[in-house]
Amino acid sequence: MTELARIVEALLFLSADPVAVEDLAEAADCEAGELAEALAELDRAYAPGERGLQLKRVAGGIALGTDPVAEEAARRLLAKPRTPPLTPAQAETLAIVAYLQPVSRPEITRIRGVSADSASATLLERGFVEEAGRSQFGAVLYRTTDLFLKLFGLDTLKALPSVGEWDPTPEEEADLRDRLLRAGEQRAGATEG
Amino acid sequence: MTELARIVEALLFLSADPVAVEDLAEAADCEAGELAEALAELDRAYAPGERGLQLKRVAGGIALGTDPVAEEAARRLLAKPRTPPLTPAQAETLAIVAYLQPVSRPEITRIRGVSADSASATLLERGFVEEAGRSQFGAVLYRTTDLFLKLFGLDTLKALPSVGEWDPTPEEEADLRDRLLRAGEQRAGATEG
Amino acid sequence: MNAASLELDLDVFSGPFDLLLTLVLREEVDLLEVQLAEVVIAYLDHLHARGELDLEVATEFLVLIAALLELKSRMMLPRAEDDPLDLEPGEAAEELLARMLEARRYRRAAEHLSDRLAGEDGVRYRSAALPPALRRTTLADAGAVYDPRRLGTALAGLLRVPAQLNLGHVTVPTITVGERLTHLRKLLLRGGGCSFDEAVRGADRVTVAVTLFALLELYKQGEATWTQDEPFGAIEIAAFQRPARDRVFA
Repeated sequence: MTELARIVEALLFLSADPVAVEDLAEAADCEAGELAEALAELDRAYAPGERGLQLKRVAGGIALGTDPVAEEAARRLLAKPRTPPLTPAQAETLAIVAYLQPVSRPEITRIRGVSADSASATLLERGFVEEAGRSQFGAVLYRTTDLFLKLFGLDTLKALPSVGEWDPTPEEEADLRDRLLRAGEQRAGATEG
Repeated sequence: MTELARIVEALLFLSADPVAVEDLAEAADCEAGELAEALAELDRAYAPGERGLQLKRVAGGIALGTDPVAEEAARRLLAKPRTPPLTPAQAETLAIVAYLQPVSRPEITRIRGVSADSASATLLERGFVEEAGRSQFGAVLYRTTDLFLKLFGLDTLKALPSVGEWDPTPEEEADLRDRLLRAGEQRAGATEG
Repeated sequence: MNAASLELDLDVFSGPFDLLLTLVLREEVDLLEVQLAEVVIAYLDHLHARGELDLEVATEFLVLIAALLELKSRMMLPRAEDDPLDLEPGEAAEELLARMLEARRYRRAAEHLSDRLAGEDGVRYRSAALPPALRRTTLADAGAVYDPRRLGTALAGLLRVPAQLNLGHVTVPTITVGERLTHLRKLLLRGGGCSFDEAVRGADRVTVAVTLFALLELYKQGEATWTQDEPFGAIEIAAFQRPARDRVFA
């Protein structure tokens, strides 16, 4: 391994958060091209199945993470689950924040139809979302954090699928419309419920 | 690299402290002999000059650490004065501590209308504020530090901008603390739902 | 079973929930007259009877009832003639549909995020603290990098009290608890008892509320007691019988 690749590997080991490519180049005192070569070298060394670690592109930077092969052993050694799964309420709240950020709690509540207070408190506590100033009405606004990107394996927010992908199909929409309006009319006409 | 060596590498990567050989074997669910082989394999992979990391036998176990070749770069990346811009939540929390100190966390929460836990943790970690004993009700009190004064270019706390200069609704008689608490409670009421 | 086919038996309507929705959206039933609390209670009864909770249906019901509540509260607010919020029945239906589609969209996005998190399961990151030498800005290295005015503006923001709601359009009633106490005592003296509905017949909302306070006051002072068989049922008020005195006057 070249000295530059060794230095970059050490920097990634020390950093708790993903490191931006520019910061790596500045710290290692090298040109962007040299750094790209060093990263390519590391990519080869960390090719899938080669090592117990992986080189991940997350949250706008580069980070070292463990290979899933070690998860079971890690759970035994550290006696704690990696990232507990989200409850449905937390996942919905997080999805709304991820796609609409910055977004206020009343707005989240409006979309969900139920209060999001406890879910947002948990998301804040777990560091998935953070405050992003206040709306013109004084409500606190929320946005997702780099930790969210990191733990969900996303490089940037742009790596999320477009929200349009979750739109109900025209058939489902027609079905809903039908149930809201026409089903009622038919009932009104018939005696059978 | 064998799967066992990969698992051991991942375990050492995750552990902040040296891990005892027995703990490694138990977590990886293997015999002492198998573990010794895996460690020998790792020793070859981490031979001096090969990598940016070193496998070290230290008191009580085995640990991964960085190679001295990366020391200077690590200092440039990680030891530079860490003074990122303050988030709105941090600025609000810091202002409350600066003007009212010593002040308790529940009081900060009442004034902001939302919890200040994450912001205060960051301010503590960066050394802007420190604990200053406990209130009569047992809540931790906070005050600003000398590092805070220096980072804000202030000689003493008396050099803080006078409240009157920023006061949107000057009210000479009322105590600053009372006014902040009152405004906070009204804000909390106004932004709910 | 979906939320739409929930059977309702309300004062102004009896039939399935989706028919009620249709009629409301076509303005054949006045939303202002529908007690949405009764709809919620009917739904809870229904859940209780079934003994199980279908989350899909429950979510749909919550979104619908929340949308109805919002529509209703908008209708109850005073508004100008050309208020853009003044919805035509067709628009109201479209808005309701849009709300349900939006809720559905984010529910699916949520599933995607949960799957994604599960898919990342097994990747752990290192969270060890930096070696001590690299940890914190030292006092010696620190320079004046922040502007103290940032603290002043943050404090000013916290001192700003949100604008008060303008309640100018609400007629301020001048009814007092004392007046309603007199009124209730008069009714009780006359017949020994009466229903709450009688006590507030023809009265506006505020008077009803103040009468309730007065009733609580009578109860506290041991002058009256009341019974109500079920939630939202009729309230019967009776003068409190003091056993000893009864015997004297009997």
